[in-house]
Amino acid sequence: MAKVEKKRSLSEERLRDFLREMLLIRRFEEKVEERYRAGDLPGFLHVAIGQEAAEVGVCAAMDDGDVFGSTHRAHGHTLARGTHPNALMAELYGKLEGCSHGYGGSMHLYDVERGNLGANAVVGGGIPSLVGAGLAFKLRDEPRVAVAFFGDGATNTGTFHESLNLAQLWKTKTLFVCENNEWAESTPGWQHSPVWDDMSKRALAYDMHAIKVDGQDVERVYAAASEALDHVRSGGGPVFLDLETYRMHGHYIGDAQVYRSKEDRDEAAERDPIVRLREKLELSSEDWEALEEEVHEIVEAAVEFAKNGTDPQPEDALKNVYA
Amino acid sequence: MAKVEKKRSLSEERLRDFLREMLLIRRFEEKVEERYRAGDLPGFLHVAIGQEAAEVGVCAAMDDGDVFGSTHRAHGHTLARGTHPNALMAELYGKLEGCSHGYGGSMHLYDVERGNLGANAVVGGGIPSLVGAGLAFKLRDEPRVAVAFFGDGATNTGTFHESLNLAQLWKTKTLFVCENNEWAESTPGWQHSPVWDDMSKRALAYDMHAIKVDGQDVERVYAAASEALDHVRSGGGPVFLDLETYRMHGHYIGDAQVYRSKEDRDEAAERDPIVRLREKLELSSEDWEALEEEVHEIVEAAVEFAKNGTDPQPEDALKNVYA
Amino acid sequence: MQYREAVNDALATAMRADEDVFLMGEDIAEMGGSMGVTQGLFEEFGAERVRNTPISEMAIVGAGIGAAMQGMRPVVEIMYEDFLTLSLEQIVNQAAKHRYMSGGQLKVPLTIRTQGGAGWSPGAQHAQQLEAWLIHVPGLKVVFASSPADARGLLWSSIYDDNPVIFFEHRLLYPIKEDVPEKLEPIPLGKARVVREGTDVTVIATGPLVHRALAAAEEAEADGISVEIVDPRTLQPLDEETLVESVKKTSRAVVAHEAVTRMGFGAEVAAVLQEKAFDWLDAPIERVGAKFAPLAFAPAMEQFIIPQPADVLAAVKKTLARS
Amino acid sequence: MQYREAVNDALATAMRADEDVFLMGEDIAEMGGSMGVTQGLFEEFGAERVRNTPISEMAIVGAGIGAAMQGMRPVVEIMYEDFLTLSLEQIVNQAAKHRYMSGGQLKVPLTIRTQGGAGWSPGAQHAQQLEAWLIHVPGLKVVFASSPADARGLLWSSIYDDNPVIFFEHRLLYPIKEDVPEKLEPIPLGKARVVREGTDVTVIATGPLVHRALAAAEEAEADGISVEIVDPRTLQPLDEETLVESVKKTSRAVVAHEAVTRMGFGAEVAAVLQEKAFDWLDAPIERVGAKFAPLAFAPAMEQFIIPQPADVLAAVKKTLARS
Ligand SMILES: Cc1ncc(C[n+]2csc(CCOP(=O)(O)OP(=O)(O)O)c2C)c(N)n1
Ligand SMILES: Cc1ncc(C[n+]2csc(CCOP(=O)(O)OP(=O)(O)O)c2C)c(N)n1
Ligand SMILES: [Mg+2]
Ligand SMILES: [Mg+2]
Repeated sequence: MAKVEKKRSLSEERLRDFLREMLLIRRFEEKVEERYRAGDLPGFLHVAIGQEAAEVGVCAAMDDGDVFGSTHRAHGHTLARGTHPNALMAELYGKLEGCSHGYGGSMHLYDVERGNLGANAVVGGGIPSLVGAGLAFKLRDEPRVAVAFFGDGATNTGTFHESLNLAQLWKTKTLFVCENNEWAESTPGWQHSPVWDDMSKRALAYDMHAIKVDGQDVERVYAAASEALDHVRSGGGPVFLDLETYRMHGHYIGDAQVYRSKEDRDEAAERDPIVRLREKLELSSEDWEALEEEVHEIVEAAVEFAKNGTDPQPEDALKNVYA
Repeated sequence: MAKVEKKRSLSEERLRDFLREMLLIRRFEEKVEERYRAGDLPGFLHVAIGQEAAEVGVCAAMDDGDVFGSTHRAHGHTLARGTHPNALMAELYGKLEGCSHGYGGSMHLYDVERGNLGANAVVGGGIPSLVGAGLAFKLRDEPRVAVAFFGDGATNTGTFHESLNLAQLWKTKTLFVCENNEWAESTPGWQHSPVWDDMSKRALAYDMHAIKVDGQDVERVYAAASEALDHVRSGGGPVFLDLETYRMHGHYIGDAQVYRSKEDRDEAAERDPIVRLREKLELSSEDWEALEEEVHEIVEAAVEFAKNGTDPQPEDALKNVYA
Repeated sequence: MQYREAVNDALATAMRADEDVFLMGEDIAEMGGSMGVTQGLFEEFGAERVRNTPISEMAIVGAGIGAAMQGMRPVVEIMYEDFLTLSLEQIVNQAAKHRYMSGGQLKVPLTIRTQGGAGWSPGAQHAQQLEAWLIHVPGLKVVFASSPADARGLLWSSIYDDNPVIFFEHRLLYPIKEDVPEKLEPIPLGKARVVREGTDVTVIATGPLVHRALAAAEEAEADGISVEIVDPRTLQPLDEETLVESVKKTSRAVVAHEAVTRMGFGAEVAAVLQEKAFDWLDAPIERVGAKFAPLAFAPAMEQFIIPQPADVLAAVKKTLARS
Repeated sequence: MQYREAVNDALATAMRADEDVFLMGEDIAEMGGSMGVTQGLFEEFGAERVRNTPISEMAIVGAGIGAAMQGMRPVVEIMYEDFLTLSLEQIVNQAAKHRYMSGGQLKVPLTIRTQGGAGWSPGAQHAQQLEAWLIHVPGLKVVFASSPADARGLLWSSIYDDNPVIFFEHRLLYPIKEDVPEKLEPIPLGKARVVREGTDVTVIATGPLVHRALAAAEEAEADGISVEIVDPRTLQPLDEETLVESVKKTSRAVVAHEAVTRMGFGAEVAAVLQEKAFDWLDAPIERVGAKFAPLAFAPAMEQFIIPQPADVLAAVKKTLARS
């Protein structure tokens, strides 16, 4: 049933859920930028503003029991897979109540109960373990899928190559999701990858099934991800999902983007996936205000929760080194 | 001129040279097997019996000034690029007169004067340095090509992926030569690579120009290699040369090949590149005997030279660690 | 039972006892591993649980991590220690840190078997001893077995340990024999073994040096020197207590391993002993290890580089020279 | 001149002096490096000599090796030390061994710059200190500069050294300032620097610990303790003479670095000192380094893990407690 529903075009209600989720992620990350600039948050952080359709479209298509791993840019996937904003914000504040209990930070978000096996700060480094999870699902004959999120820059790593090669060879239950946001830090696609304009070509080296879709259109992303997940889940082998998306802000919070032209940044407006969905849904300004209000309260509550969280004791640093 | 000549079909005389070279390599390696089994040679060795057409075809198409790197199976490339059989055999005997002065051994054959930048015992490990050499040739605007020899199994390594990706991105003067001999040690192609039956698909992930050819036909290999080298030399970017060849013997000398079916081994006869060339040239038995005789003497002389070579002193081990 | 058989027996016994234990590695199936260690396991357990892999040291370790995080107990074989250099990102940044970064949510019960060791002229890339690197990494356990019984009992414990364990075997030890009990007896990680009792000097040795130290001890005996030999067996966690106790008894210590002396395991042991047995030491702690050079091919040079029984004996006598 | 500017100045000066010097690294061009170290170099030297690379740590080091073997002097930047784990095969099996395996035919004048260092909550994968690994590898030179003048003079010497040099910088040192001569003065590799003269105890420190040791020394002074501080600067080759001399003078030693204590550089120094200054030592050599845990995100835990001035002071006092 669920699968059938997925194939059909989405109900307006479902699309409104997507919009709420995308807006929540957007406002959450804007708040994170604000709090970081205010000096509240330690470490360094990366937001995915502009990539919400890709995140929500894929995550909404995943089933309970599916697992995933993400990157240094993982706030969106984490929220979209059900981690409470309070737990995420608390992690960014380095509190014990955080989803990684203060040990991980923004680049190492975990929530194993919800299938989040970890955001990874080594580009490409998180991919192979999703091949292993997909192998375990296959060996145990479980209808679960392991989803690996990564960026365009990651396709240049040897880890990426070995992982896709092995997954295809063994037909592991793994979905590879490439969020091609046109940048690897300060390096534009054309400067880092010979197939930057069509990342799906990467899959050809493995005879892997690939699906390419506009990553700014959450409906299309959802449909493509659903199709891909069905394919993987039913034992058809791994799939490479190529999402063309867009990084509206800097690589990290505080990135002056000296390397980026004004024109390029101005694209932002047209390519904003939230604006697109809002227009499609022809939301009345009342509904929009209501939505903003709802999201605003969630985000503010998250900050409150995080600020009142518990700081780990210094000695806690020696815990969790070994099982 | 040279290039034009290359494009034309080869003179019988040239083909006879190829046959001599291939036979020399064959008899040299058979002798190596014999001497190893007799306990003369330390370490462990890999012969490329059955792959002589691939080795000679490519090496004959290379120009003076071109450089190359090979693998654990490098006797053929080394001889075909002009290293004296005496120097090679002396290396296998661990003598100071060896092409690596006894420091390298069979898996680490060097002859820098002749462009041999080293055989590598780490699968894939030698490839990136040929990208670097090709980059240097490009930066210095030199009409030279860096050739990377590797096997089918090497295409599964991350090193391979990063190297081809970078070479294509930067259009380095590098030729990638994949000798697909259908085996990676005991692992058949279908067990180690999803595109084992058409390795040229690897190049698609980089939009790299690829040429596929029967690696048992030295004429075809020579023609394809010449075309590829011209393309690279003239700045057209790297090329992936996919040679379908065949490993007639075990992975290493002494390999019982328990993993290999009799049928598979029986193919050997039909696929022997030397038999094929000999038949094509319709060599009279006299000519053949003469050739065998000539080659035999060279090989015997090499063994003599090697046996009478100088053993390094123990303390020599501390030399050449730093420049 | 041979050392090789002991490793094989531990693997087979664990696989019979537990469906979740499975093997991944290059050429471990039909061929039974390039050292013959996994012979017979493919026949008994089949291709699903004895998995031949592509040459992808990053991905197979990463796949092991992912399967381990799903509760399986994968045992990955890295054919030669030298190729750990390719897996290190996955081992050090991923396997060792997932539990910590997740604040204790995850376990990674992965075992990585590898082997190395010189003395058979494989050259510079096939015999390095790199255990020291892993000892430097919190989150990993490191084992180095010197006898069949230890290999058998420690490998079992490694497989059932809930942390990533790097299990080092030594090429030259595979053929050594020793009587072992019918039934496998697990040996807890973190416990050293007093290999030989003595009163004048303690030799702390690992792997092959345990045997070379025994040979040296016999000779020393002839000169009336009583040598105690202690094998830490587990290098991380290190059984400092047993080591220190022995040195407090003998007042003299030699640390011996095949790895390069500089920055080798012996440095850590010396640092620990000089701190914890300072007032007991009658002589400087002597270190015995490989000389500071890569491994040369020519036997005379290779033997000069790696530590021999004579080197251990000389060190023993040196500690006794002053009193 | 800032430490950051000093590195930049050494690069620029070398590039102006020599066409063969060029840079490769991720985001080093328009962005000027993620730490801003290469700012302005792209503008001055252009895209051919300041090369933005894909995220391919294996290939860019390998390409550096290949270009170096052609006589160029590439300087490769590995953005974070943690990613050296990906380059290690190329560094250890290739760069360090080509000269040796070729019996002296080749030189690899490659410099690899990298940086690390905790204290800013980047989490477990962005601040490790891994210099110890490289010190274990014959064929490499290892530098770790603690001041602007040292960084400038040592980097120059590293670039012009004919061997592969791993040049470690520290994230927290980039902003520190010091007066330096107008003209760059090369500093020979292999010479330690006495940072502060003292008579009671010698603190051998690297990188940031030199500065934390200075702070500790000031406090100690107040208690009438005279601390000598020696910075080896080059960890391989190690200036044992200067270290031993100082300890023979003070009879007490502390080794301090930010890397994990277990199996860290301090272990090697302690092993050397206890051997060469045995009769002079009045107390055990104390080691100060990171506690045995990955780096935690939450500041309180991270600060607890990494060594502080107070830890150095405590170690100093401990060596003086017994006399
Ligand atoms: C192996 C490795 N190299 C370099 C870095 C530094 N770095 C962090 S993110 C990034 C760019 C990644 O680009 P992409 O994969 O497209 O992801 P995006 O940042 O666009 O989401 C780089 C170079 C890293 N974290 N890991
Ligand atoms: C990184 C690495 N992994 C494993 C090995 C062990 N090994 C040596 S040769 C070989 C097979 C290589 O196959 P291929 O690349 O096809 O070359 P071929 O032996 O067929 O010439 C393996 C697995 C190695 N040398 N290096
Ligand atoms: Mg990107
Ligand atoms: Mg092959």
